[in-house]
Amino acid sequence: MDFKFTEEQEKFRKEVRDFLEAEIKAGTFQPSCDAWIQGYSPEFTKKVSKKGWIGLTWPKEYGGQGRSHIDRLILTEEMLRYGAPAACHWFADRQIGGGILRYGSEEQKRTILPKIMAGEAYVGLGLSEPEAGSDLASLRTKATESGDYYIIDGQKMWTSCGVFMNHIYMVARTDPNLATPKHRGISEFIFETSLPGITITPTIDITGSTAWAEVFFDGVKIPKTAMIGEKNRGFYQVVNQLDYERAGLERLMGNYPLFDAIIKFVKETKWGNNYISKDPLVRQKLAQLRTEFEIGRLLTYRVVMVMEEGKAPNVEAAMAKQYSTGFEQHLASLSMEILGEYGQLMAESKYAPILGMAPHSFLGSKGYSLQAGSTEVLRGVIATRGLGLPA
Amino acid sequence: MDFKFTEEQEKFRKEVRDFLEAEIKAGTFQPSCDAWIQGYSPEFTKKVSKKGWIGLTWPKEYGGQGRSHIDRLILTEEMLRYGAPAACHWFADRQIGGGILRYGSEEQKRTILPKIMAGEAYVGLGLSEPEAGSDLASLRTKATESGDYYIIDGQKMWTSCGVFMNHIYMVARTDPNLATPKHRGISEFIFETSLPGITITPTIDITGSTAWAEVFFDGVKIPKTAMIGEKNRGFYQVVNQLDYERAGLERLMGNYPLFDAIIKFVKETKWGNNYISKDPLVRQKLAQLRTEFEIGRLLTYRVVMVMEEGKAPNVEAAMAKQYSTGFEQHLASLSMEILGEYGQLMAESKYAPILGMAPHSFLGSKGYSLQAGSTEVLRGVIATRGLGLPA
Amino acid sequence: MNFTLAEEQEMLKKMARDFLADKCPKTLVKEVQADAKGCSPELWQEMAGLGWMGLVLPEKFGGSAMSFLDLAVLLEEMGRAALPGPFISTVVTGALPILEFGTDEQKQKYLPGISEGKTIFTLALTEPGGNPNDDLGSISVKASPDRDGYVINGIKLFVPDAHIADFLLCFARTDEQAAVKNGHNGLTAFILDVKSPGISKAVLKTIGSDKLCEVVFDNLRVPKENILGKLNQGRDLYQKMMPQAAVAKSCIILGSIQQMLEMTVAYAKERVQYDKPIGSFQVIQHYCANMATDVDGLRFAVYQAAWKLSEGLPCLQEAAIAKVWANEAFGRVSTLAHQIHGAIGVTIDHDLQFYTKQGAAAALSFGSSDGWREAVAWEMGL
Amino acid sequence: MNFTLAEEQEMLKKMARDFLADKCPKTLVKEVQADAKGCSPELWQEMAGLGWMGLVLPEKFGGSAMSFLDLAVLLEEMGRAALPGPFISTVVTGALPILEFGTDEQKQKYLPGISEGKTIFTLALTEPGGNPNDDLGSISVKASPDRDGYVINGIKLFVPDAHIADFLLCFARTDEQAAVKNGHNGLTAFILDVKSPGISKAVLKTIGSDKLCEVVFDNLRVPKENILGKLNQGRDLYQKMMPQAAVAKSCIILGSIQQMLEMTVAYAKERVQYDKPIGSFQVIQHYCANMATDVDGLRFAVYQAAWKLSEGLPCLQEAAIAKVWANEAFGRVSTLAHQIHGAIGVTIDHDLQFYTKQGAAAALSFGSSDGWREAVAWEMGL
Repeated sequence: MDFKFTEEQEKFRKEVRDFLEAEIKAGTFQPSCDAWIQGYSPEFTKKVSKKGWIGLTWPKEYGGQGRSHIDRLILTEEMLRYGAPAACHWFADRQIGGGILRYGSEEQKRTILPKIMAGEAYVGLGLSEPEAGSDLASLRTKATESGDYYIIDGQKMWTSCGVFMNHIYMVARTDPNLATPKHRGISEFIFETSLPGITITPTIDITGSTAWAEVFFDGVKIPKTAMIGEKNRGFYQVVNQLDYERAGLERLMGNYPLFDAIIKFVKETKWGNNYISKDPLVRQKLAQLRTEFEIGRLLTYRVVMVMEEGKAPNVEAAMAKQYSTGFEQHLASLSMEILGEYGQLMAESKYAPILGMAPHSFLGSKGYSLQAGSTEVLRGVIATRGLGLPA
Repeated sequence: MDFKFTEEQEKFRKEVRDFLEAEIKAGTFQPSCDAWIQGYSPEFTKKVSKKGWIGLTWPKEYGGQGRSHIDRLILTEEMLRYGAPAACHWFADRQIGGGILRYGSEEQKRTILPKIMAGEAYVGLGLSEPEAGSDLASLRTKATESGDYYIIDGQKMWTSCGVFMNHIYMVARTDPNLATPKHRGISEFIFETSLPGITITPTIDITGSTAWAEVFFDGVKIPKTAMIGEKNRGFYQVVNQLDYERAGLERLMGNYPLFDAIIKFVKETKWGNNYISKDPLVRQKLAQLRTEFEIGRLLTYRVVMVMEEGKAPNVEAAMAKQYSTGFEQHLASLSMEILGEYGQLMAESKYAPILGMAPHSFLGSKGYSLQAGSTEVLRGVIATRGLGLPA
Repeated sequence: MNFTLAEEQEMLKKMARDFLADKCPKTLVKEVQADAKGCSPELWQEMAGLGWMGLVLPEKFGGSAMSFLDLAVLLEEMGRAALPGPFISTVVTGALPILEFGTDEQKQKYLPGISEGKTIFTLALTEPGGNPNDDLGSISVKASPDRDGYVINGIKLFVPDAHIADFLLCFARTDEQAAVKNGHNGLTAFILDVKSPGISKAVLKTIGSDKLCEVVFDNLRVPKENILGKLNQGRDLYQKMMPQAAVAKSCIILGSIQQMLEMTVAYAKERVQYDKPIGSFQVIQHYCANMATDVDGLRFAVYQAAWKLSEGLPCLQEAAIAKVWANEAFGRVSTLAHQIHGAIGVTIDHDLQFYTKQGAAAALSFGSSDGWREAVAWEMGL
Repeated sequence: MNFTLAEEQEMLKKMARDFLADKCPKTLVKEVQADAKGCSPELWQEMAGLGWMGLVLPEKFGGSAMSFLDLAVLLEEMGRAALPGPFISTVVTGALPILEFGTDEQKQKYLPGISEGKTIFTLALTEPGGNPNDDLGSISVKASPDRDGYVINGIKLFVPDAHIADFLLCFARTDEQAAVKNGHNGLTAFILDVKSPGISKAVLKTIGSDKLCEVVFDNLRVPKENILGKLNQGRDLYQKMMPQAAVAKSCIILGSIQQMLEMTVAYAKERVQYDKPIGSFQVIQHYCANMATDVDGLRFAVYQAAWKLSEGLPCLQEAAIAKVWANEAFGRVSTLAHQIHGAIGVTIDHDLQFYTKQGAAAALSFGSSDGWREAVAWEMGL
């Protein structure tokens, strides 16, 4: 056991921090919650690309840095800590690149990975459909063979990065006859969203933001080379990719800027004659959050250790994700509670403390335990795959 | 809506209180947790009988008082508040008498009810078996017909009142061919435990007490008149009786003496320079318990209102019971926490605060959410029968 | 002892539910929330026509002399409908204190207008930077004697609906000396006419789209006759009003979570995943059972407190318990409702969001859970 | 960054597990708990023979110079076996402070005996009626200078294993004046020989069957040389020791809940109700998943703190987090373990009860959750 980073790792962390602090100072961005999933900044993504920080762990032969998962952990931890607008490249860096490396053709690796690393391919994730949420295998969008092409028809919902993507990575049914069991007959595709027949409608969420989208496919003609991996085996591939989708610190630190801000606020603000931080109840609440956060950090670090051993982070990622999103929700609701009546004030309001982050995050965090595997699905994974209870 | 008791009801409450306080003063008993289920006192039961308080709600024609369920609520509330040793008559008063009134023969009513009301029949409940816990219908104890008799063979576990009962009320399989569905072919019986072939072995529970027992039946010959209600329909009868088993305040106030004692303790005790009750964290904890208690009280009162309307208290009892046992467990663990290191000290120990009730109840309360319908079974009842979700 | 509504209350409930279902659909709620007024004047007039504003007022003031318990029935339905507007402000923190503490002249002057839906009242209590668990002790808005009246200066915060109100019930400090010993002393409640010079208002932006305001007093003059209750005895009024306000908000939360429960159970029956309704999964069933337990528990707690208020019995403890449980039950129920609804429930187009936002706002209004728990502790003699 | 045990640690773990499975069956635990000594001398000697008491001591004192992290591995297994006896008392609150603060003479005098299993130490810190979140500040046991040494008077409480200990590490007040400013000043740690006249001990009865004692000092004389660390600087020793003690207890809890999880999962696979293993019910699955999450989370928290202790890094926050989480995780895991085991788990004959009791006792020892959360708050700069 060893709970410290190496000197090089610490150096790298400092490099990332210096970069981010300089960018904040330069006005490129302001730290905000959910910036990894909602923060659209081609400019920032280009800068991250120039640092070589997209595809950090990918093999050098494809232009990656061949660095460790721990380095990527450090990178993402700092991005999240500073609430940096990394959404343009986050998804591709996290799971699409890896998926292509694992299942893609040599040509796909040579063409798509460089675009991602250059910070030019913004890849959205087209998985959920109206009838296919937790039960992804119920998806109905179909890809019909037609010569050298597939014709895509159907609809996706909650496409992350949907409103600003220029590529979509999606799954569709390629063989309607292989519907039993229903997770057979599904394939994965990646293609540009500029193709005719694609309509993207932003989804307005409970906070008012429009980071997700509905995507409609109406006879969209894509070349067969857009398929990733094996035909009709897409579900098995995507299940593996989902492990990566839920493996990272974004499931713990999505609203970290709120945590930093509320601590600072109670230290610096007096209500009545006393600093808020001197209230024993406030102290207990924040210390409890700090404790819960630390547990989440350790559970998520463990996931990275598993990846570093070259294993797929299945049960460990499920455990970390369902725990950590619970923390994030607790952080948001306790922050509102600590702020009392001020907890109602949204960003734009006069008197709003900490930029209205608390109520905004209270609303936004409702989705955390649903995205990328609901808490219920993940507990099932822990119980059956982790503990061997009968499925 | 009306949240007050009538004058007569308040008068009755006062009468019960006066009686109990006088008994405490006279040294008949000391208030203690779980006395309704573990407090063996034939002397006390005789006194309660003399007051006419066993079978309070039963019809006058059978010697009961024909009084309301609200009167019985008041009676039990005070018994529980004062931690009175009522176990000898509690079970018969709560569910056996009612079961006999509902399903028994005229002769059974005329013979058994008077013995209960006289405080002479201590009736234990023989339901659970090693393979039949939540899944009661899996019971294996059998009653084989033989002329005018049934021969009982098998084993019961967790027989309440088991060590001091002189009667047992139990369920057994009367028709092995009616095993599909398995809740058919079961019948109910009541008989004296002095019959040959009955062996009673106390079960020592986690607290060291021996209020429950294993009961072994080895060719026990009972007359056919010992059967209550219809042959092979016993399961349907017992399900109804279970509603009464879980309907009362004993599911909320089983460890009420601890609640009273801890409040008194923190008010009267200084640690360091301050009364414990002045610690903001202690105040919050006790106020939270008070709040939770009040909710449980209201949920349980509602059950009685339902009974008062002449309905079986099914979903309402399930709701109150699973909620209230959660409160009792919370009370025990928060009390230990408030007492800190002193929370470890058991009754017999020097320095033990409040008679060691907190750690004793911490252990004892583990069983509360298992007895008389586990929390899981009860939530299922609420969901399917109460909310109409698909079974 | 009786836990069911009386026949007339059931009728009131049904009438309110039907009326609001018809007149206050979510399209209207959305519109009103987005609107600067935060209230539909037409709907307000119709409600007045039904006698809602005067529900608990004597007939001589245009009311129907019903009880706080009846009002609770109505408030629950308002919560269920997510009705926006200054109803609690006007009735609970306006009409009721006037009825209790007002002079005959004051009652005559203000109550009929409230009954008719012509007069909007609100409460100006909290101040910026005060101790949130001691609004009263934190008051620094000052009312200085001046000729026949007082001059008021200072800032109030979280004043609901001040931008459309006709009158503010405002707590101000009238005796600085008395406050040295105890900050709750030396306070007086004034009825302020918002048309007077020296008041400015700014609407804050809130999670529940309630129109809470900052109100600034700059040498506002108020005549002596506008004191409500006794000079320097504002605390009495506050102690009477706060439990009522807390119970009123708890009714709103009760209506919200009852509706969330019903929506969620309906959805769980209908939404199919893994080839069966999600409501047949045991975990979803237990979630729903827990929600139902919270809703029922809160219902009785709220109605118990409302009943005590109706009977004029002391009820600080019952009101505190109702509000603590309302806040806690809301947190749990809304979490489970969202968890069962899945992604569809976090879109702006789904009705669930109205209740999530309304409940969160109500939970943060009229006292925090910690503050009300402290009141329970006090009542326990701790 | 590496979250797995080193090979030697895995070996130590396996060896400890096998040894305790063999030598410390539940029959023995039960016997020892019922026995007045609360310790099996034979087992204690065997453990000494394996080098456990000297694990973290330098070789020159008969130890094997291993780390606190190694000790944590061993403690976790002790928790898993529900091993009774004065191990933490002797090693964590005896040997470690002597190693850190002792003079060469003191080390030479006490440590070899500990390594050999001949000497039992314990800690006399808490006093009756003190503030439970400030043991140190609450000390009123007084050590008054007297000729070449001190005379000690007063009462200590919750002294583990005092009835069989050879020496007590006792905190006493040596400078009343210094305490006026801060109760943590003017305290000194003494090594007391329990064979001295003037000590009496009484064993208390506890939920975990730990032998906690009341110890009364009546003019007990102790020579100056028995001061451990510096005169009036007892606080330094306390601040070093408490995180170690808290982490040690957290290791016990970790072992307890790991074992509870494994027992419960095994039972859920095997127990059939409604014609299927109860572990196939979704609610039971989620209970088990929650237990596993608590166990894993606690494991890393505990080992992180132990690692920091091993490295000599500041770790008040990590130790505090480990103990808070140990207490909380124990509460949740034991509740679920009992819920899944059903009635069988609340009999005295089922092994679950050993862990419920051991965990409850450990959660109440060496600081409450509230107290350690306050330490976290302090470390956060609140």
